[in-house]
Amino acid sequence: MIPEFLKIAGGTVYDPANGIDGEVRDLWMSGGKIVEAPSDFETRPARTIDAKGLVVMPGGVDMHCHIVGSKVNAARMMCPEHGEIIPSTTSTGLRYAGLGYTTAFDAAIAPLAARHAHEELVDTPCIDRGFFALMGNNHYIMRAIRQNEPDRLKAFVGWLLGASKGFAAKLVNPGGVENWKNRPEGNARDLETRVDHFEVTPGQILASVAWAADELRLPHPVHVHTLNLGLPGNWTTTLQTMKRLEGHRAHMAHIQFHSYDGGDGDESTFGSKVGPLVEYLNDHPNLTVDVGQIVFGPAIGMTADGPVGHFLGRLYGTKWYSNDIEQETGCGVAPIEYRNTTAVHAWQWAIGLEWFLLARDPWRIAMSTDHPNGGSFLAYPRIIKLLMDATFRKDALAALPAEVRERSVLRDLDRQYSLSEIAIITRAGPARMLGLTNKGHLGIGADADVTIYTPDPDPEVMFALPRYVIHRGRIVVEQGEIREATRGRTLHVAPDYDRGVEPDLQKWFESSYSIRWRNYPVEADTIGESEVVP
Amino acid sequence: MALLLRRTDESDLPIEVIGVRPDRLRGMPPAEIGRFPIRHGNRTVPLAEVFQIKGDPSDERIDFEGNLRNVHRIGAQMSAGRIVVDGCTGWHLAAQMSGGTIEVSGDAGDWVGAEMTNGHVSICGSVGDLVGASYPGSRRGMTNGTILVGGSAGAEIGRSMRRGTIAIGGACGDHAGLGMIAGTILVFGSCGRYPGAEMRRGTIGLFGGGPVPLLPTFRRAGRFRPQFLALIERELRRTGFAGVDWPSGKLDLYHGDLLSLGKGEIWTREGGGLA
Amino acid sequence: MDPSRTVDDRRIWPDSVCTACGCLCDDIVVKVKGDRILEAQGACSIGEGHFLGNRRGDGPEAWIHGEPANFDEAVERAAILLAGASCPLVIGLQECTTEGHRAAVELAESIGGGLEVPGVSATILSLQSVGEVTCTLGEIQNRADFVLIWRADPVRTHPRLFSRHVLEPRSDFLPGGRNDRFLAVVDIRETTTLKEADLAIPMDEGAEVEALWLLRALVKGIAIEAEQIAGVALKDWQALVERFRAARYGAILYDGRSNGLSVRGIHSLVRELNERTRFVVMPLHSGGNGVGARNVLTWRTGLPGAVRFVEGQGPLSSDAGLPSATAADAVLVVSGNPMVMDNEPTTEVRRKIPRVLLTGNQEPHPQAAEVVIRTAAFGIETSGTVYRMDGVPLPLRAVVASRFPTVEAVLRSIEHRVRERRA
Amino acid sequence: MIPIVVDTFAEAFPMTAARAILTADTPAWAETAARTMSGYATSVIACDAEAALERILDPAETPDGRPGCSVLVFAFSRDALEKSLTNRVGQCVMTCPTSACYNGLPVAEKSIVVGGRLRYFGDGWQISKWIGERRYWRIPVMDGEFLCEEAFGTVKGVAGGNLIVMGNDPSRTLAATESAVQAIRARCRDVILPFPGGIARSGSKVGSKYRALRASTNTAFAPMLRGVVTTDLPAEATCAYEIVIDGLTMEAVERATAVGVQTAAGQPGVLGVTAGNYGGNLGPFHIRLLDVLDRYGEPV
Repeated sequence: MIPEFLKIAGGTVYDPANGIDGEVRDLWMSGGKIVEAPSDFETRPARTIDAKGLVVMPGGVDMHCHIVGSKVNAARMMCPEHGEIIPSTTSTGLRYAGLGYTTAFDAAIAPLAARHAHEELVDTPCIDRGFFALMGNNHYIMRAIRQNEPDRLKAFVGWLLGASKGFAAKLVNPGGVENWKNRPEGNARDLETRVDHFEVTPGQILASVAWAADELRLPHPVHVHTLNLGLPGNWTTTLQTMKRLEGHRAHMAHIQFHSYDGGDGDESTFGSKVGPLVEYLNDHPNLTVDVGQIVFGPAIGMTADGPVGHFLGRLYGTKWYSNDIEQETGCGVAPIEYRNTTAVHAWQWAIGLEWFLLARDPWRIAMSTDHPNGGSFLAYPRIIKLLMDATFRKDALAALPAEVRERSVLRDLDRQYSLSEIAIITRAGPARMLGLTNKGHLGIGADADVTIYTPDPDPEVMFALPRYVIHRGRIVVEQGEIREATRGRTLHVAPDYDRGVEPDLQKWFESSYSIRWRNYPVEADTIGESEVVP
Repeated sequence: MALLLRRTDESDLPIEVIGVRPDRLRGMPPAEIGRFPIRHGNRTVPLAEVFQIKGDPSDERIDFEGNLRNVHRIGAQMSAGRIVVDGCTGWHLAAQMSGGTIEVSGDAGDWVGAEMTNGHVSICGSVGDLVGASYPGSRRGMTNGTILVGGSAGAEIGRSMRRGTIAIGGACGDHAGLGMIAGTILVFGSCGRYPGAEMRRGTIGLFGGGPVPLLPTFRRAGRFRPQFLALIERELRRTGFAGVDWPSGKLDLYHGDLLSLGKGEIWTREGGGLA
Repeated sequence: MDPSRTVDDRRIWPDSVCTACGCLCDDIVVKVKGDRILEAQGACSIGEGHFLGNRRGDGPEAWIHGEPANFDEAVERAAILLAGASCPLVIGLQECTTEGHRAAVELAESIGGGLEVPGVSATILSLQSVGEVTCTLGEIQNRADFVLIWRADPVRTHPRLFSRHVLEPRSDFLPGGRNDRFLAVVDIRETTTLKEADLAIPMDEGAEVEALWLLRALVKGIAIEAEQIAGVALKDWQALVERFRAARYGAILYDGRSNGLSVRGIHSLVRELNERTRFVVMPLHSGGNGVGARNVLTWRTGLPGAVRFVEGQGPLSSDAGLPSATAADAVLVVSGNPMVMDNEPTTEVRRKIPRVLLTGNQEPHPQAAEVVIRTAAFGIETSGTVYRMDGVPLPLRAVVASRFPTVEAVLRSIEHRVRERRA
Repeated sequence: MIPIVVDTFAEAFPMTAARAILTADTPAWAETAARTMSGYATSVIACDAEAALERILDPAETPDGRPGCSVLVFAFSRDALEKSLTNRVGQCVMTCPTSACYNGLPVAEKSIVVGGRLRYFGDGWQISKWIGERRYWRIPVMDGEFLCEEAFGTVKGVAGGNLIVMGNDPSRTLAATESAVQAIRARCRDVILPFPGGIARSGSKVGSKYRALRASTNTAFAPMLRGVVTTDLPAEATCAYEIVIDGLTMEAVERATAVGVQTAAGQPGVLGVTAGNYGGNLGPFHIRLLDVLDRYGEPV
C-alpha cells in the first residue's frame, strides 16, 4: 500500500530542538510520523496545507497538570459551579487541542487508583497522555529506606510504575503527608523531620527515590513537589531540597509555590525569594522546573498534599475534600479565588513571572499553571503575552498592590521571550525534560504533532486560536473548529526490575492493603492505545 | 402594547423559554420573535411553534397565557421590563433575574428566583422547593430583590441567600433558610423542620403560630417588638403582599445557628417557642 | 488477564470481586463447573446468595409487549422508541461496568436524552456544599482507633466490613486489632451492630439532625442548655464527644442511602473534628456499581448524578434542571435501578411512558416494560471495572459465560440502530 | 398708626439640609429626641449646624407607625452636615429611650451616611436590613435596638431668611413676634426657625472690631446705641426681635417670610417690620419683603 502523505508547505518553522528558528520549510508526514520528503517527485500528498506566512511549531506539551483521576473527578463532583476550570475528559482533550497542545501529563495519581486514572485518560481525546505515580509517602518505600535496602526500593519503584502503568515517580510532600494522616497538624517542616512509625526523613525519601529513578533509567527523573508548599518562608526548604538532589536528575514542580519569603503569621513579610533559587537552578544542570504560574480568577486547589488541602479549606472558608489513600498518599481539593487586590496573590503572580524571566536556560523551565491549581491551562496564551510583551506585563504589574509593585524585581525586568523561546518552554523543553524523544520537535521520526499559528501582533490572540492542530498526522483543529476527535495514546514506562522482590512485596501488600495483590496491577486492555516509552 | 404569548397545545414535554424576556425581545421585528429559538424536549424550535404570538414587546411587557405548567425558565436572567403570567408556570421562574417585575396568577415550580440579583417576583399561588436558593455547589443564593408568594412553598427556601426578601403567605417546607448568609424570610403559615440550619446572619420570621421546630443550636433571647418588622410590613403591603395576618404583639427572638457565626435570628409569634 | 486455573473438571477463579454489597470483597475464590458455580469460598451469606443464587439461562432473550422476541427485534423496537422520543431518559446503571456506563452516556447523547443515576443525592449535595473528608477502606483498617457507626447496620448489610476493614484487622499502627479500637454505635433501634458496640447510644427516631447539630456544637465547645437531646441525656452525648477527642484517627460510617440534612451534618461534624484530630467519613453504599456510574457520568460530562443532552449543546446539569422523571416520554431502564421492580409488570401509571428495560435478572417479568432485553448477569458473567464504595477501582472478571449480551453490547447495538435510523 | 414694612430684603445663603424623622413609643419621647437633637444649633456662626423641630408627626405619617417628629438640620457642606447629623443622632437620638431615626428626604446621589456610621456602636452585633430601596441599621441597645437609616438625602436649602419686628413696647413687640413664629410653624412646611422659641434677640452683623470674631452685635438695631452709631430703627422703637428662617427651598423660606411679616405687622405695638442684610454682598438670595408679601401674603 502506498503511504498517504500530508504536507505542510512553506510555513515558517520554529523547531528549537533541531536548531530551526523561524525558517521557511516544508514538512511531510505519514503514518503519524514526520517523514522525509519523498524522493520521488511524482508523489503527491493526499493533502497539502498551505502554511505560507504561518508559524509552524511542534504540538504543545504540558508536563504538569491535573486532568484525570479520583481527585479531579471528586473536584468535578464537588464544584459543578466551576465546570469551566475542571471540564469533563472530553472537553479537556478538545480544549488542549484547541490551544495547540497534543500531549499532557497528569502530575499526581495514587497507584491504588491508577485504574481509574487510566479509564479517564482513555476518554480524553486528541492528546497523548500519561501520569506520574505518587510515591513520596509510600509505606514500602519508607520501610525499604529504614531497612537500608536501596535495591529493594529500586525494584519496588520499578514494579509500582509497571503495575500502575505510570510514567514517572512523583514525590509530594514526602513524609509530610504520612505525618498528617497519622496525627492532627502532623506534617514535615524540613528535610530532617522524622516520619512517625517509619524513622525516616523527607530528605532520605527525596534522595532515595531520585537515585532509584536514575538507576532505573526512567525517561523522566523524580518529579518533586517538596515540603511546605504555599507557606511563607518556604524558600529555604526549596533550596535545601535542590541541594539534597545534587548528583541526581530531578524536576522541581510548580516552583512558584515554593519560592516565598516571609515568616510565620506575619503577612507583611511575604515576598519573593526567586533570586537565590533561580541562581541555584542556573548553576545546576541536573535540575529542571515548571513554574505553576497563577492567573487571577477562580482556581481549584488540587493536590496529593493532604495538609495543604486542609490549609486552603481553612484559609478561605470553602468546602474541602480530602481523601487519605492507604499506604500511598493523601489528597486535598478546595476552590480558590485569586484576586489581584490581595497582596499574597499578587506576589504569587509576580513570583511566577520572575521565574520565567530570571531563569537563564529556557530548556530547563516549563510553562505550567499547575492546572487547575494556579488557574486553567486555558490561560497559557495570556501568560505567553506576559512573557513576550514587557509593556503589557508592566501595565498588569501597575494594577497590583503597592508593596508588590514596588518590591518585586519584575518592574526592572525588560526581557521579552522570542517565539523560539516560547516554543522551548511550551513544547521542546517539556518534551526533553520528560524524555520523550518523539515529542516536542519536528525532526524525521518524530510524532506528527504539529500546531500552525497565524502570526498576530498580539501573542495572546496568536496562541489562543491556532490555524491548524495536527495530532499524529490527523487534522484535529482547523481555525477553532474541531475536525476530528482523535484517540490519543497513553504513554507509560515498563522498567526492568528485580522480580525477586515480589514475594516479600506480595506478603506486605496482602497484610496492608484493603485489596488483593492480584487485583492491583492495571491490565493492558484497560488503558486503550498505548506506547511504552523506553 | 404588550407581547402576548399564548400556548395552545397540552403536551407535557418540557419547554424552556430561555431568553424570552422583555429586555431581550424589545425592538425585535415580529417575524424574528416568531423565529426566536426555545427548547422543546430535546429540540430547539422557533417560539411560534409553541406559542400563538400577538402584539409586540415595545413597552417591555410580555404576557403568557395557556398551559404553562411545563414551561420553564420564564423570566430567567431578565434585567428589565415586566412579565405577567396568567396561569401556573414550570421551574426556574425568574432564576438569576437582575431587574424588572414578574407576576404570576397561579403556581410556580421549583427554583423560583434562584440566584436572582434583583427585581420583584410575585406569585399568587404556591411554589415548589428552593425559592431564591443557590444552585448546586454555588456559595450564594439570591443576592437581592423580592419574592412574594401568596400560597405555600416547598423545602430549602432561601438556601444560602445573601440578601433580599422572601415572603410566603402560606406554609413552607423543611430547612427554610439553610446556610443563609443574610436577608429576610417571612413565613405566615406553618414551617417545616430545622429552619435556619447553618444560617450565619439574616432574619427568619415564622408567623404561622404554634410551635416551631428549632435546632438545639438556637438560643432564646426574649420577647420584643422590633421596629424593622413594621417597616418591612409597610413595604410588603406597598408592593401588594396582602391577606396575611401580621403579628401585632410581641415576638419571641432566637439566635443561631451557633454552629455558623450565630448572628442569624428567628422570630416567632409570642409563645411560638420550641417544638 | 485470566488468573483462573483448572483443576480436574473445575475452573478456579482466585481473588474474585463480589458485587453483592458495597464492600466489593475481592478475595473470593469461585469454583466453577461448566456454567455452574459450585462454591464461592470466602463469601459471606449475602455473597453466597449472589454467586450461588439461581441462575437460569433459559427462556427468550427478549420480550416485546410481553411476547417473546429475538434480540435484534427488541433492539430495533427500543431504538424506535428512544429515537422517536422528544424527551427520553436513561436511568439506572448501577449494575454494569465502566464500559456500560460509557455506552449509556453515548446513547443518551445520540438520542438527546437525560441520564440519571438514582440515589445518593444527599451525599453529593453535601459534597457540593461542605466537601468531604474521607479515605480508602485500608486507612480505616490500618489506622482507625475509633469507629462510629451512625444509623447503619453493617453487620447485616456489609457482613465482612468489620472483619476485613473496620474493626478486627491488626496493623503496624494498631497491633492489638479489635482491642486497640473503640466502637461506638448510634441508632434508633436495637441492631445487630449496636450489640457489638463499646458505646451504644439508642436515640429517638426522627431526631438525627438534632443529635448531629448537638454533637457539632459540643465539638466546637458551644454550650447547649438542654438535659436531653434526641431522647439521650446530654452527658451521654458528651461521653461520645470525649471519645471523639481521644481518637487519633476516627472514622464515621453511615448508610449511603441516608438523605436530608443528616448527611450534611455528618460530613460537617467530621470536618469540624479535623480541627483537633484526624477524622474521616464514609457512606456505606450498597452493592453493584453505582459509585462507578457516578464517576463515569462525572468524568464524561463534568456533572454528577444527572445530566441531559440537548441538540447543539454540551451536557447540561439536571441536578438543578427539570423534573425529569415526569417529563420523559420514553425511559430506558438499565439494570440495577432499585426504583424499578423488573420482576413485576408495570403499573398502569407507569405504562403511560413507554419503557425499555435491560435486565440481568434471571427471571424478569415479560411485561415489566414494553421492551425487555436480557443481559448477562452483572458480577458473574461480566468483566470490566467496578468501583468500591470508597472509590477504589477493581477489576471484575466474568467467572462464567452468558448466552446474553452485556449491557454495554446492548446499549451499543441500540445506539447503532438509532444512528442508522437518523442517517 | 400703620406699621411700616420696610422696603428692604433679607439676605439668605445656600446651606445643605437634611430631614430626620424621629419616632418613639410615645409622642413625648419622640419630641424629647427631637428637641435634644436640635439643641445648641441656632446659628452656624458658632454651632456645627442649624437645626430645629419642624413638625410633630401623626403615627400614620411615620415609617414605623409610631408617634414622631421631623427635624431639619442645615450645615455649610455635605461633609459638615454628615458629621453634625451623625453626632447629633448618635448622642441625642440613639440615647433616647425607644427611639428610631429615619431619613425624611428622597435619597438621591447626594446623600450622607448616618446609620452607616453609627452602626459601629453595635460592636459587630449591628444588623443591616434593606427594605425597599433603603438600608437600615439595627444597633443593639439596652431597651432593644436602635433602628437608624443608613443614608439621608440632602438638598441645597436656604438659610438666613429673616425678618425683624420693631416696636416701642418690649412685651408687646415680643408677643407680636411670637405670634409670627406660631403662624409660621402652623402654616409652613419645610422650614425651621432655629433660635430659642424661634426668635433671636441678639441679631448680628458680619465682622467685628476684634479680629477673631466673624460676627458681632447688630449695632444698627441695638436701641441703646442710638445716637452713638447709625441706627436702622424707627425713632420711637425701643426694641427689635428677629426671626431667622431656614428652609429646604427658596419658596418655603419666602412663604414663611410672608406669613411672618404679615402676622407681625398686624399686631399692636409693632412699629415696623424689616429684614437684615449685608448690603447684598454676602448672600446670593435676596428676599424682598414687599415682593414676598405680594406673592404669598394673604389679601388683607
